[in-house]
Amino acid sequence: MDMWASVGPVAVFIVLLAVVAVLRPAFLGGGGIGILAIQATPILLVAMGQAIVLHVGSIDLSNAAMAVLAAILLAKALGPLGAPAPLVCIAVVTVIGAVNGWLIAFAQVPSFALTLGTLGILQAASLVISKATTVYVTANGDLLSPLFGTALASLPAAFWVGVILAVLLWAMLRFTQLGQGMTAVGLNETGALFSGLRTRWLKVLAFALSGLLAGVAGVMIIAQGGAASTNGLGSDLLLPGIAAAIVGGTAITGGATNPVNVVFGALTVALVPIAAAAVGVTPQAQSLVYGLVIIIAVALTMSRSSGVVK
Amino acid sequence: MTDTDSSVKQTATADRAGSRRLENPGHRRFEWKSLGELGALIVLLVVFTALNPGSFLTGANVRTVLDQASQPLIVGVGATLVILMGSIDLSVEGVMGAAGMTFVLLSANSRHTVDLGPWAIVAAMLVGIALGLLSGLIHTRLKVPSFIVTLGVWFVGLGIATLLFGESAIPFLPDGSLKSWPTNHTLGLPNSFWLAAVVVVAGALVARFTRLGRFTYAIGNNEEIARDNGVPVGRFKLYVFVFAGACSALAGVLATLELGAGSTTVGIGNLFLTIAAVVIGGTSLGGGKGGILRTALGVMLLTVLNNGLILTGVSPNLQSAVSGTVLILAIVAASWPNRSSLRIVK
Amino acid sequence: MTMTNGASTSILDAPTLKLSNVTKSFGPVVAVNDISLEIPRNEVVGLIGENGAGKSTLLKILTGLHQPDSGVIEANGNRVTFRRPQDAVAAGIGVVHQEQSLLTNLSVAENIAMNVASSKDRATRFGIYRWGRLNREAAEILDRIGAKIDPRTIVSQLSFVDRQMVEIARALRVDEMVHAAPLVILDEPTSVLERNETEILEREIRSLKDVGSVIFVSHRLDEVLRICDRIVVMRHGEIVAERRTDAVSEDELFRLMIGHESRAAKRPTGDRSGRQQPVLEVKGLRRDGAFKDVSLSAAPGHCVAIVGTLGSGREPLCRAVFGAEPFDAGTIEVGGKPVRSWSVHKAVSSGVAYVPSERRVEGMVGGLTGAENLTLAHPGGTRRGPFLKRRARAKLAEQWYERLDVRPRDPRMRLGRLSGGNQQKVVMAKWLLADDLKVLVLDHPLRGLDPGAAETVNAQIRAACEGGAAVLLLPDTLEEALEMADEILVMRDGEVTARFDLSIDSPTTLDLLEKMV
Amino acid sequence: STTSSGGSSTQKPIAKKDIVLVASVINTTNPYMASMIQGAKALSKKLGVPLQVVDSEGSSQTEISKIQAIIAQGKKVALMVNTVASSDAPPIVSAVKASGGYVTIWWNKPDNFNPTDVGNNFVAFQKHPGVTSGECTGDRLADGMGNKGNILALAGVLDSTTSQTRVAGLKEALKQHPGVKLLETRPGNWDPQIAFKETQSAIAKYGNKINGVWAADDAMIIGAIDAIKRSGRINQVKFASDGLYPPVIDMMKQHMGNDAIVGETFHRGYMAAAIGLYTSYLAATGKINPSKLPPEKRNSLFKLSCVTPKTLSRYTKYDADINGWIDSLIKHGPWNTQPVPLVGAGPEKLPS
Ligand SMILES: Nc1ncnc2c1ncn2[C@@H]1O[C@H](COP(=O)(O)OP(=O)(O)OP(=O)(O)O)[C@@H](O)[C@H]1O
Ligand SMILES: Nc1ncnc2c1ncn2[C@@H]1O[C@H](COP(=O)(O)OP(=O)(O)OP(=O)(O)O)[C@@H](O)[C@H]1O
Ligand SMILES: [Mg+2]
Ligand SMILES: [Mg+2]
Repeated sequence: MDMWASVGPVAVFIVLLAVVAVLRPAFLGGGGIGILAIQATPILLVAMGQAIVLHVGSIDLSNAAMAVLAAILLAKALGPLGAPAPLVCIAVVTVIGAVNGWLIAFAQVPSFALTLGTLGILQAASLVISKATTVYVTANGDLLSPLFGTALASLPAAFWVGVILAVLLWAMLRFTQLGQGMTAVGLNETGALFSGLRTRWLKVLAFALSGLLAGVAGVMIIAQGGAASTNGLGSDLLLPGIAAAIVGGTAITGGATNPVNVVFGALTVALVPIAAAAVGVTPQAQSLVYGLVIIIAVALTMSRSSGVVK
Repeated sequence: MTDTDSSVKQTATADRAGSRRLENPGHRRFEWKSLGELGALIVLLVVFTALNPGSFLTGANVRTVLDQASQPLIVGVGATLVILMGSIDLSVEGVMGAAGMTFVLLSANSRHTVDLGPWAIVAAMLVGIALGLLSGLIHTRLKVPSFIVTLGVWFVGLGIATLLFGESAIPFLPDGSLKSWPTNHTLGLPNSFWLAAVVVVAGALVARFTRLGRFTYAIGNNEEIARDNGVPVGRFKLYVFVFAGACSALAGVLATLELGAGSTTVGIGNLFLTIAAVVIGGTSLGGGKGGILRTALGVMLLTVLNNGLILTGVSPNLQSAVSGTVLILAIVAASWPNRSSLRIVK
Repeated sequence: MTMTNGASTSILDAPTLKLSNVTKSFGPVVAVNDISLEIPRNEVVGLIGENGAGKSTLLKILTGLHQPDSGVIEANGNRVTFRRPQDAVAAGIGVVHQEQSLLTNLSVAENIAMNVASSKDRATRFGIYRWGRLNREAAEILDRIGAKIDPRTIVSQLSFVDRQMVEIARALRVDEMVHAAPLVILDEPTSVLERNETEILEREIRSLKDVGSVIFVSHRLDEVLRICDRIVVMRHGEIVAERRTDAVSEDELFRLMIGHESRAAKRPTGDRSGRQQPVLEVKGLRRDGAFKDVSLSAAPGHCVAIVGTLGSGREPLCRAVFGAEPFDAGTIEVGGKPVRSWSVHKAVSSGVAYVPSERRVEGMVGGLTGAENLTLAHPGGTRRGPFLKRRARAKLAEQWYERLDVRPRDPRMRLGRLSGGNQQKVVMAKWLLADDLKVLVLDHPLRGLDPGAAETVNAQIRAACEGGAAVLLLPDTLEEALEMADEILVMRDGEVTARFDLSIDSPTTLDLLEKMV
Repeated sequence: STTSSGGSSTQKPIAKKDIVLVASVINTTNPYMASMIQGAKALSKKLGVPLQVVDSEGSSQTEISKIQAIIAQGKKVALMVNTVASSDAPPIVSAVKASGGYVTIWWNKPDNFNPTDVGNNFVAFQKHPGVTSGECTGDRLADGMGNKGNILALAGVLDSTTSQTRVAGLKEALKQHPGVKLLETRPGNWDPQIAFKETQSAIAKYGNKINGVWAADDAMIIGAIDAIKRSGRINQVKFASDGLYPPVIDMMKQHMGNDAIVGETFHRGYMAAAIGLYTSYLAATGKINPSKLPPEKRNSLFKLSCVTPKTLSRYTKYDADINGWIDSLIKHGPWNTQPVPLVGAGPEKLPS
């Protein structure tokens, strides 16, 4: 059982990929994996943030909106600020994430509801900052081009950035005091609190990390598209992000996350629509297939260690 | 958020900590809290009336608000039961789309498919029930969290609607009695609202007086203890998902009647509005606490807010921010008095 | 309450309940091993055994919560299979589980009727609740056991003790529902009860004996001897002895359970000169609605016990000392320094420790391993900077598992999987391993522990005292207070009503009781 | 961004059998999108080249990943994409370019991202001018209202340039009609359901003050008409919008509400899709060399016609014979086919 929890997401992804490869051999030959990695990158980043938040037993519905906001800010700032711009933008949404976490931890409100509210505010902020149009990178765009312009093992550098971040997060959860504290909070917040852990700050940290990763996703959006708008690329990352986290074996109840598996969760979630199109499912039936495959993938990969499933 | 088994017990601890402090426990706090929401609603009504003297508190606008509230009210009844049970139903908009499309294509419409008359409504409800059953079965049998099951069923519902829609022209309902039924008045209020009111009252009665309702609360409190107390948890979860599917389907039919045409996105905007309303109403997302009438109040609050913002001329770019801020203020205000160093909220 | 015997003469000879060769395993753990047992009518059977002996598991089999791997159960002479809890209820078996199993968001009446509501149509008709009838019936049964609880109250508003009374009322209800002789199972019902509630319960058990039978589990051997007719001793999933109450002594029971003689607890032996600077000093502490004007001080090695009835405010006081609850006035000094903006985190880092009574929720993180739980509060040498030293941690954990005799001796096992007593040992160890432990706050540290485990834990408390920590103890019993403490504070309605310095005074339990009520 | 410097890297013509036509649409249920699919299918049949349709399901992410999945299958694509958001254009173009395919974008692209900067693989950007559309329908609406009264305008998704140019056109037109006042512009998100609710709210707010409703496309006017009907004022309110969707044709033919629909524009999804696809196809097969094309053929504005109830019949004839129109497209080329010939060069200028 524990064994399956650690290899399930990889297995599901490989099986799905094998199905596509058999039905459409050209997919693998034509650089399909590289394309898949490009698509999976923003999903992965948002999903990892979501996974960390799920890990402490909360949820963040605002992280995709943060990614878009970061992208819009970056599109505006890259020209004037140059190289520091991505860092500034990531910092801004990290702070927003921390504020989310702070309100959740200290005003003691349910994260689902609070981040639903923040989602609305962030959308408005994006609209106002972008003046409700598409914002283009005017200069210094080539600063980010290596992210998707260079490849390693035929996968874009951006994807490897995601993988490295996943490994770092994994190491943090596994090898640090902080990570163990977060696990404790996700498993039993009261117990963690009574052991003297600063549970509320650990939650703030989780949300700040979610913001940070959303910010990195925003950078990727600009690196990929060179432009951003409120309803454009990135605006629909929320649900794929949650799905990827859970397909990656993250327990929605908290305390069980493997960021490295989230990489495969993101790859799976990105593969489903591509695979459906490649295999020749009619466009009309594709969302139906998407829904079913996500359910099946989660049914196969989720850890059922805690008795009650909500 | 959804809680684990252990955190359900944590809630119990929090309760205990709360009761330790209360001089006179019982229902007093409960009532204060719902008065708070009622108060907020009244404040909104007063503010908007003052800002829009000629247009807000008019018969026409009241009817508009009630009409616009009708779909989320109906959806809210099912959503509340699901959330009371400690689960969540994200499939609302998909189910509405599938049911609405079924209804159009089985009614007299511009595509001249088939006309089953009132049976079209029955068929649409059956589609909703089937999708609810699908969610419930996968959730209870395969033990997949409701969050992800209903997320998937959302897409399945949209897919069904899209497939039914096919590639032909938009199917329109003919102008006539059926299509105009929702906005026609009875006793001065739109029929759509009366329908929603009936569903809300029925839902509240179910929650208070039937095994289905009481078991829903029991399961939401602690699934394992409920099971140990002889509640057939799986079966009743299934019923609740089916009930919620039926509510969404009914809302889908109503939305389709109002639009007068088939649209896959007929349910658009209902999911987050309803969940926000459930939360603002004070139903706990962890399950076990809250009620349908509270959700109804939450829906009215949000609908009045949206309507008022439009009437007041707030820029559409800012409207989502205003609604979001109100949501945050409402939940912070609601939980502020309960804050304590030991309280756990997910 | 008499039963018409005429209808059931034919089965009168058959025991109420008979188990033959029942076995139940959880993975590698054989919790119940080939047990055969008879519960005759009109008898109270005591079931004792150390933590993890398999008592609760056996009882859960009898109430349909667990299905046995093998074996036969007969009720009133007929073979039965309990697939669900309702099956057991229908066969006349009512139960109070070890862990409270009330639905806290529902009313008392609903909880009492829950099993009925889900099986028979007494309280509901066509799925519709008959609230009036529910409330009336609940009121009757609550009245019978002397509980003054409004059946319409939501359970979460009740105190722990009242909840226990509701559980008991629910268990007793089975005798109204069935025509055969009822069997009422009580799994450690008294561990959370105060003295007078326990008395009421004893009275109820005796009257139940007239119509049916009772299985009673407790770790308080005196209680078992007082209440039961016959005592069954379990060890490692098996029945190792069966004695009639009149033919057995407390010492013998102890030996049967644990396998060795009791080493009577004695007072901690720290330096108790009283001249030393107090390590905990509480002055005029007040919390509106909970306690007021409480002052106490404890020197290193000193054990202060606080006794009081329900609502005496001693629990909130302890939690305030630990920073888990706020206080409105007064000061707390730890190690000579007054605390400011006190919180659990600060308390822990200034060397205050707290073993809460609600272990599973507050005391531990069940999903983490034993080793992880051990080092959660004071990682000490098991980390380097922000990083964990996993090997050092494993070694430390093994040492403590050895020292406290935690079974199974596998610190990599999730703590939630251990039995209550073993969990409690780990929870104690989590605090004891701190380098600089100043104050140890113990809220019913022995609750639910078997005498053997209790001895181990007591020894650890003494060790902590010797190491220079002050102990603030909320004992299970007055005897425990007299045995362990250097000073006893009696609290009533949030105020200290008496202080006994045991180096000077030697109060009796009666003296204490007098000030409590 | 990932696009490298432009220039005219000449690439060998691709054999017809190696080409796959790809039409990417925002969804499959909007009538305009359905029409685009129709046009793509008709062209595919006529050319004898296989077609793949991409349904973006309203999501940039889905759009890009599906297009890339098709590219990954190894065939050379001749692509027409109606982008979900203008910011999608650069990643799509760069993916197509990397694979050696050809793409023509319809409706949305970033202003500073031009085919000539990319090279031959980004064949062209094409659209019907939004300002003209807004001016045309605004003008007709004002006339239809007798040059006095108040208008409610329903825009598309807030950050859509197509919607913004059409609204700008409307405002420009209203300058000539001082008696007509624009009450408010509300976002209808291209969605009949949202337009319906917005109109309902506006009716509550302005009541009988609304004399005309303008929408950025017909999907929204359908919702608005329904809301007005329900308020019982269908005979007092005039409508104008863009796209002449089949349901709107029916309403116009039935003279709904005394010819309540006073202004429409004529342009067709099937025409746009076929023109776009055919442009890409011509480049792919080497029949045209994009780098040699004049600017207006790389960044193109195609004609749209104003329609009134009186002139309706002039346009409905095309829909009855889509294959015939495709024949004429193949005969006259992408830029010269009636009723949608090339009329100018982009980028479209907003009225000051
Ligand atoms: N659900 C379960 N899964 C796995 N192991 C279990 C489970 N329930 C009990 N056990 C194990 O079975 C054994 C017997 O446990 P049980 O709870 O019956 O002991 P007990 O005699 O009631 O102890 P206590 O006095 O502490 O209540 C223990 O080793 C325990 O860890
Ligand atoms: N001021 C008060 N007003 C109302 N109820 C109170 C008050 N103080 C205590 N109670 C009730 O008494 C219950 C137990 O109180 P408390 O925890 O102080 O008792 P205790 O002496 O610590 O009991 P134990 O022996 O179980 O540790 C609480 O749950 C609460 O409902
Ligand atoms: Mg037990
Ligand atoms: Mg207490």
